[in-house]
Amino acid sequence: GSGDSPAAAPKSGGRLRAVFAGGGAKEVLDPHLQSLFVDIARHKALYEKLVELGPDLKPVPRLATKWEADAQAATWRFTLRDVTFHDGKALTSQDVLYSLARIADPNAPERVAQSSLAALDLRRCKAIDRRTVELTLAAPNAEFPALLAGIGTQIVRDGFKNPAEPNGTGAFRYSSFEPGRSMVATRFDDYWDGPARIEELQILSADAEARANAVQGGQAEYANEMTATFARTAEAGRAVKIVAAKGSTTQAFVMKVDRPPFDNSDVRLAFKLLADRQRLVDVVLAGRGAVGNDLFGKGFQYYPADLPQRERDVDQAKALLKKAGLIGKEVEIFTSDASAGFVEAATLFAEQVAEAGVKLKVTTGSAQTYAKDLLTKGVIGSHRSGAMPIPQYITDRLLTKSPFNVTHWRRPAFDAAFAAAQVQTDEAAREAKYGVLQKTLRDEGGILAWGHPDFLVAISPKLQGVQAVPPNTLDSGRFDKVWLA
Amino acid sequence: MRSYAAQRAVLALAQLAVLSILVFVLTALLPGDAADMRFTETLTPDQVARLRSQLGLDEPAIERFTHWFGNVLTGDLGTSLISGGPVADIVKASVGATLVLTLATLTVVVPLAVLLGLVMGTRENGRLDRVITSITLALSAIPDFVIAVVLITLFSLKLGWLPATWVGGRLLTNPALLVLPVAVLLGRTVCLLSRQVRAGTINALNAEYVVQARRLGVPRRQLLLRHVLPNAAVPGVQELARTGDTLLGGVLVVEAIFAIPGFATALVDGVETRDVPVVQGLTLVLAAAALLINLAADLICNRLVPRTELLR
Amino acid sequence: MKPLVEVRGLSAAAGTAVLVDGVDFKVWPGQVTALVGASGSGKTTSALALLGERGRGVRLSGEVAVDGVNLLRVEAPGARAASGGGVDLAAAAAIRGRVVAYMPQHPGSALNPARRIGTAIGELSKLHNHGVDGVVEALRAAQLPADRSTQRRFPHQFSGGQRQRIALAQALACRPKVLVLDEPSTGLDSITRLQLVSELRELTDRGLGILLLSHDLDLVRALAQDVVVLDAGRVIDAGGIDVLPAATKLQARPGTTGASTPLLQAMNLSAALRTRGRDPILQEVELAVPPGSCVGVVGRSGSGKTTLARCLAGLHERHTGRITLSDQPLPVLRKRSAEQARQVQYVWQEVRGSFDERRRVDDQVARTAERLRGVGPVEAKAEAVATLARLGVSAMVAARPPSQLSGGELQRAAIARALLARPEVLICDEITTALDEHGTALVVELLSELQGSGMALIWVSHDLGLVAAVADRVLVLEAGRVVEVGPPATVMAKPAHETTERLVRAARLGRSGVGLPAVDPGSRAPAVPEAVVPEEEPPPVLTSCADTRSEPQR
Amino acid sequence: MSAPWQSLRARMPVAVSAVLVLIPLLVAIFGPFVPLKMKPGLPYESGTRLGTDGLGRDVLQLLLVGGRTALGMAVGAVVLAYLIGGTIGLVAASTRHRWVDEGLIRPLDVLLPLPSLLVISVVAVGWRASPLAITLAVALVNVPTVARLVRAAALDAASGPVVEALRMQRESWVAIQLGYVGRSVLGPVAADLGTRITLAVFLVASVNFLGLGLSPTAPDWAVSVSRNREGVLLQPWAVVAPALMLVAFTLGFNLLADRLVHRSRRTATELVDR
Ligand SMILES: Nc1ncnc2c1ncn2[C@@H]1O[C@H](COP(=O)(O)OP(=O)(O)OP(=O)(O)O)[C@@H](O)[C@H]1O
Ligand SMILES: Nc1ncnc2c1ncn2[C@@H]1O[C@H](COP(=O)(O)OP(=O)(O)OP(=O)(O)O)[C@@H](O)[C@H]1O
Ligand SMILES: [Mg+2]
Ligand SMILES: [Mg+2]
Ligand code: NI
Repeated sequence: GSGDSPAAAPKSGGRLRAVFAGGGAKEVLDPHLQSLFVDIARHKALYEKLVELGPDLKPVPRLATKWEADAQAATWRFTLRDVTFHDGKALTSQDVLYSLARIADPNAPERVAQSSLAALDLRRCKAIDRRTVELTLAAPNAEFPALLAGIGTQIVRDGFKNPAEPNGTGAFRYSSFEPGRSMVATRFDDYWDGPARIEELQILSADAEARANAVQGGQAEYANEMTATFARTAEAGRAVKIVAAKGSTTQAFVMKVDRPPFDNSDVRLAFKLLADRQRLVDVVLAGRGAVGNDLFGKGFQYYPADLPQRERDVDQAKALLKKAGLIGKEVEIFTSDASAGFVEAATLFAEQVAEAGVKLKVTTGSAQTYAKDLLTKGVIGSHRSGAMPIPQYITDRLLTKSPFNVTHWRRPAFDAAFAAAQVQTDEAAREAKYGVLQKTLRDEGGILAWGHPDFLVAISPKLQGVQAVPPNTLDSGRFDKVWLA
Repeated sequence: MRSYAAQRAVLALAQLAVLSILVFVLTALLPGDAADMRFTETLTPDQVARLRSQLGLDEPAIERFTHWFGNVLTGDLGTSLISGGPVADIVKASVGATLVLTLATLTVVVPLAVLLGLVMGTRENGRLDRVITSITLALSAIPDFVIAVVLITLFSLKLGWLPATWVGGRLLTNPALLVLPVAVLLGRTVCLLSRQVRAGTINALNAEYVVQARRLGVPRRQLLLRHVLPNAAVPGVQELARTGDTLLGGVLVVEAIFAIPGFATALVDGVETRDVPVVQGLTLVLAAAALLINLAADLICNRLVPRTELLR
Repeated sequence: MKPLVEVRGLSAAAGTAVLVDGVDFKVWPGQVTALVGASGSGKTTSALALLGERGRGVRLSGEVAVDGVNLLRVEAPGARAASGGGVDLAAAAAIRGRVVAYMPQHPGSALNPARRIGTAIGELSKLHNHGVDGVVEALRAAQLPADRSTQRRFPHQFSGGQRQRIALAQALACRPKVLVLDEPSTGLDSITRLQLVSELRELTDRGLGILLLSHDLDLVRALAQDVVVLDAGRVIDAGGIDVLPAATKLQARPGTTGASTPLLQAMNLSAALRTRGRDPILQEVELAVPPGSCVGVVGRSGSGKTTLARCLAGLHERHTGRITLSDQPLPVLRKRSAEQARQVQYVWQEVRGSFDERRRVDDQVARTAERLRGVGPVEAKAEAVATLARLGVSAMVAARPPSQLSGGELQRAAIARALLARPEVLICDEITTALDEHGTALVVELLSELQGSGMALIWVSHDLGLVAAVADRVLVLEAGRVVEVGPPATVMAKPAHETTERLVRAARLGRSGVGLPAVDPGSRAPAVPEAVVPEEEPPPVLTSCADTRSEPQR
Repeated sequence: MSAPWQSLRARMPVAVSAVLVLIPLLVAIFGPFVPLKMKPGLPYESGTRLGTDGLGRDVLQLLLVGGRTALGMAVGAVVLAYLIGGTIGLVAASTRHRWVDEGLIRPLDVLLPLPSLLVISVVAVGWRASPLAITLAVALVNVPTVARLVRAAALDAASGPVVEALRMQRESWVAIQLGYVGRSVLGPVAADLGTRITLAVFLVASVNFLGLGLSPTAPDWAVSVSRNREGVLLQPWAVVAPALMLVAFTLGFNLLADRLVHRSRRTATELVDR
């Protein structure tokens, strides 16, 4: 990563222009609506959450200095930091309660954290004092702090109504915003974590090619989400530096475990055995990533690193497929160019599967509706997931009631075991239980996670202090600690 | 003349009305709606369903259209399904950049094309004609994005003379932003136009009246400027009106490459996000512009060569 | 007096072909020199040499002295060909417009549609007269109104005749010393032609020298002092107008008043340009054509002759009234049966336009027999070749595409194309305009023969003499209405209508003893006392198309 | 100069343009049949032949396979546009019923201001990666212009005396349309075809470039250019080779069309003094 020149003393001042993938009119200023990296970065500059995620996706204190739960993990007490909003008012418990209520507002279904914080029983939440707040859960959950670190959980001022007039506790003060173009913010001198070094922050939107040109042409100092090819080209020159967060997201094929032929666990295993993961990583990720072991979140908290790496075994796969009577048959793989590398990976995987005598036909669907379509359509499809804590991933995708259960993995026993782990307040015990669940998933589940691409950021050599961390964590897209040399 | 203008105006209004129905049907044919577009890893199906009813997307299509149409008649283009802001604002915000880009391109293209066309036309099949023809043809045969990549690599990344993108730039403070996008758009338009002017010039040069003017001793310069050019310009102007659409296709590519927050990008974004009111609004404005341009072209042609037929 | 133009030993060659061979002529101030000769004899080629202009690949040699300057370069024999084709470009550029002004054969198309006539004439006037604006003067000289509103109009806002005069005004605005006029009378009706003659007379009176190229011998007789007769590029005769052949006299036919039942009949026929009778161009025409007879249709240009013919042929659909063939209603062409289509055939005024540029002429002619009479291709071709041969067009010529035929040949091919249908009624629209005497005779001969076997003819022409000689009845049209009908002899001798009278009188242009009317042609009062015609004898009327001794070269 | 040399010089431009068109055309047609298998390598290797592309595929092999869609879609769209638009134009021009003409042309007038960009993006978004859908869309946006062009050209021919004469001879409608009107329209059509094909090639290429068209793994030339342009500095051939094919085709085609149009028109420039 970068920031590896500790000799240079941090300098103050200057303007930082950071370019992110744009979302056009979709871009918003309301911190509770965000879904794009660019929104997250903008909101991170202006607002803060109670809890953030560390580089291993483990909750770390932010506006809450500490928290403790009761034995059932049902009632949580958060102690707030002594900070002020941009308008000079101090942060109070009331602000936290207002923010949570605003997120949960049933009349605003687009508030993103609504479902992850659904367990919160707002009527029983209360302010203990100005700086202590007690939050009660309808369903006990030992991972609750991580949920408060999720997307769209920023703390706003009590009575905050107009998103066009942002007022947060973040390191930068809002000055202007044009959706699809830019947001400009200036240093907030009273920031509790020490004022930012840069004077002005511009967070701009542009697509991949424009980001590359901007950072290479000196029109931006920071470019988010770069491609491996760009990294390879850029590293040959001296104009930009690449900051790579190792294996921070997950690329997978997902098989629906309730549909033939993947309702047969032999077939699922056979497909897992057929994937030439190294080649997929080498070609689709241009070598910038780690091979996957059919599990989400390599390197994150609770990841069972002791499980053996699955290796390619065409002969065994053939035997399994023969048993299932699938040799010579055709299976359709549903993909789309909704995300970079989907179609490429599917095409390449089809070639690998063909070696075992099964034809995998690549079908490309509409990019915009792909996320929704994948839930219902096809038997095997392309899938990627951003960085999030492993328990949250399981909650979202692998339980009977999960809203994004793309593999149709619905097992009451699994649900029950997971629920039991969730109320376990002892972290080590919880980790052990998660380990068992993940082993089951790796062996029987429908997820064929073949790789974990690096998250690549291009920066101008002038820019110092950028951390190589996965997205959605505290230090990603964070600009109050960086400086321009 | 007046009745002609009135006729055109009525026709144009009818066209716009039919067009908006067409656009509505087209967008309705697309899979998914604006609410679906929010379905990512963050909004659950339940949230999406509530959002849909809040946006009124569960109403029948006919109802939505009549509602929208009624509003348009009162001058209200509606609100975006995605950002919630007024469509008029989105149109206004995106029109500017594209307009500047197009106008800048045309200010370079038109004189250049006329000059090249005249030079080629007067030297039909001469060496100069062939050289210019080959160069413009070759230029126009290279895809926009290839030209863009080459220009950016050379002038921005290698030489550092010109900004490579509009990201973070302001046109008002940095007019140099226009140079590369215009250069990219230039090639094909100049080729198309100059070829029309060339053809017009050749036709005019062979016309009996030019031959006769020469016989009556009109000198060459005067001949070209006063006799040949107005007649040669007619196909050029008509082509120019037609070029608008072609140009827009190029503008989209240019907008994408240079990160210009313009019209074409907004349109494609609107389609991708199924933001029907925005697509409708943008198309309406665009179609109105196209109709105006065509009308203007007809009138200009009629002014240049009065006997050009107005209707048909 | 010194000649303005002196051409000596002018030759023009294209490759090995010699187009013009050693031509000499002079143009004197205040006088008219005429170049006459058959089509393709080299008139235009010679005249254009006065401007230093030449066709593609043509080389000029000899001496063309204009205003004392030789436009042609004298080259040593065997020297390498210079780029100008023998022309001294600088010298030529210096005399164009200023000394010699040329008016081409179809002056209408020589006007720039994009420019107001005042501007266009003004430009030329200033160019050649050091900035002096002579627009008004030029327009007056060309007998056009010279007010501002006229000057601000565009060429398309004038009638064909006016356009011709605008072109003349343009040439005059240059104030040249020599005016070259190439076939100025083609397609003019006799009255307009007469006006032209008086305009030209006035110009020569002011000292202008004119070179007139024409096949219209009456026009030449009326104007020229010197005549040069060309044939195949060579001067075969030169001198005064007496070198011209004597005017042929055609006798007007007494005509028939026979009350036999008409074959083709039109009743209360009206036609319009637009739907629902708006812009009428033909009104309440009555016409009856008995079998074996010939009806001549005459009238001023734009009076509706072609429209009438096209209505009968079924080509002009916007008409009302009744048209019958053998008492059966005759619908428009689209709805005619094959038999009806065969029975009524039409020969176009614009012959060249009615042939497909891409197919051989004989093939196109033969198709009529194939499609309308079901004759096999081979016989049809033979028949086509035979008919063309009778009209004087050789099989070799007919095997070419239309662009390689002269106007006269093509006109005859069009007649053959119609005749191959063995029609009952043949409608001819100005079918002899491009023909010389010999060709006209061949056509008339064949048509009267067919008439004898029962074919009816409708003959549209501005050539009163010819119509009088071939028709049984003559119909005079004026502004879309029939103003006079009668046997030719009566119509020619005792014109009942004023228009007829003016047409007849004007047609006697160039006849000895007929002076030129010193009149405003627009005035209604007849101003020529000599025009009083003996009552008894049908007046001999000259054909306006009478020409030379040799066949066209093609 | 000797005569053979002169005639060779005169034919040079035609020969050059023909070669320019033929190379991509032949590659597009016969390329897929060339047996040429190479083991896939790593992305952007510049080994033997033309190296590999971003997916480690052999560029030469892609080149051979990728012409079909690149040229096929554009040429197909233009052919289709001419089939539909041309027929509409011919019928509208030759009909004697005003209402038929109006009924055919007015609806197209409505379509004319419809931005082709919108149609294409709608089709591309709705029926992603379907070559047929894109071809149809590109054809569709071209239909109104083609119809108007053909109609105008045909109207010129159809209203002239030649057609009247042919009808006087009772030639059949089809014979008149194909034998005369159609042929008269060929001149303007040839002139139009050059630019229209170029524009169609670019429209298709732009759509692919913007990620709206074919699947990103398709071996299509335009897709290759757009996909591999990122790695152009690593392995230029993956971009340059397919781009050259496209350029050669459009350039050659335009030059050829130019010659054809030139041939079919008689020139009188000799009157212009140089
Ligand atoms: N560029 C040329 N190349 C070859 N032959 C030519 C060329 N121009 C004219 N001719 C031929 O030269 C001859 C004379 O042509 P010219 O136009 O002078 O005839 P003309 O007497 O004016 O005939 P018309 O009465 O038909 O106008 C014709 O046979 C013609 O075919
Ligand atoms: N398409 C048209 N548009 C406008 N006016 C027309 C058209 N066709 C004919 N006319 C007008 O109709 C009138 C009759 O035309 P027509 O062709 O029948 O005359 P004509 O007697 O044959 O004349 P000419 O002797 O010059 O051939 C003319 O005044 C002419 O200007
Ligand atoms: Mg002549
Ligand atoms: Mg007529
Ligand atoms: Ni005559």
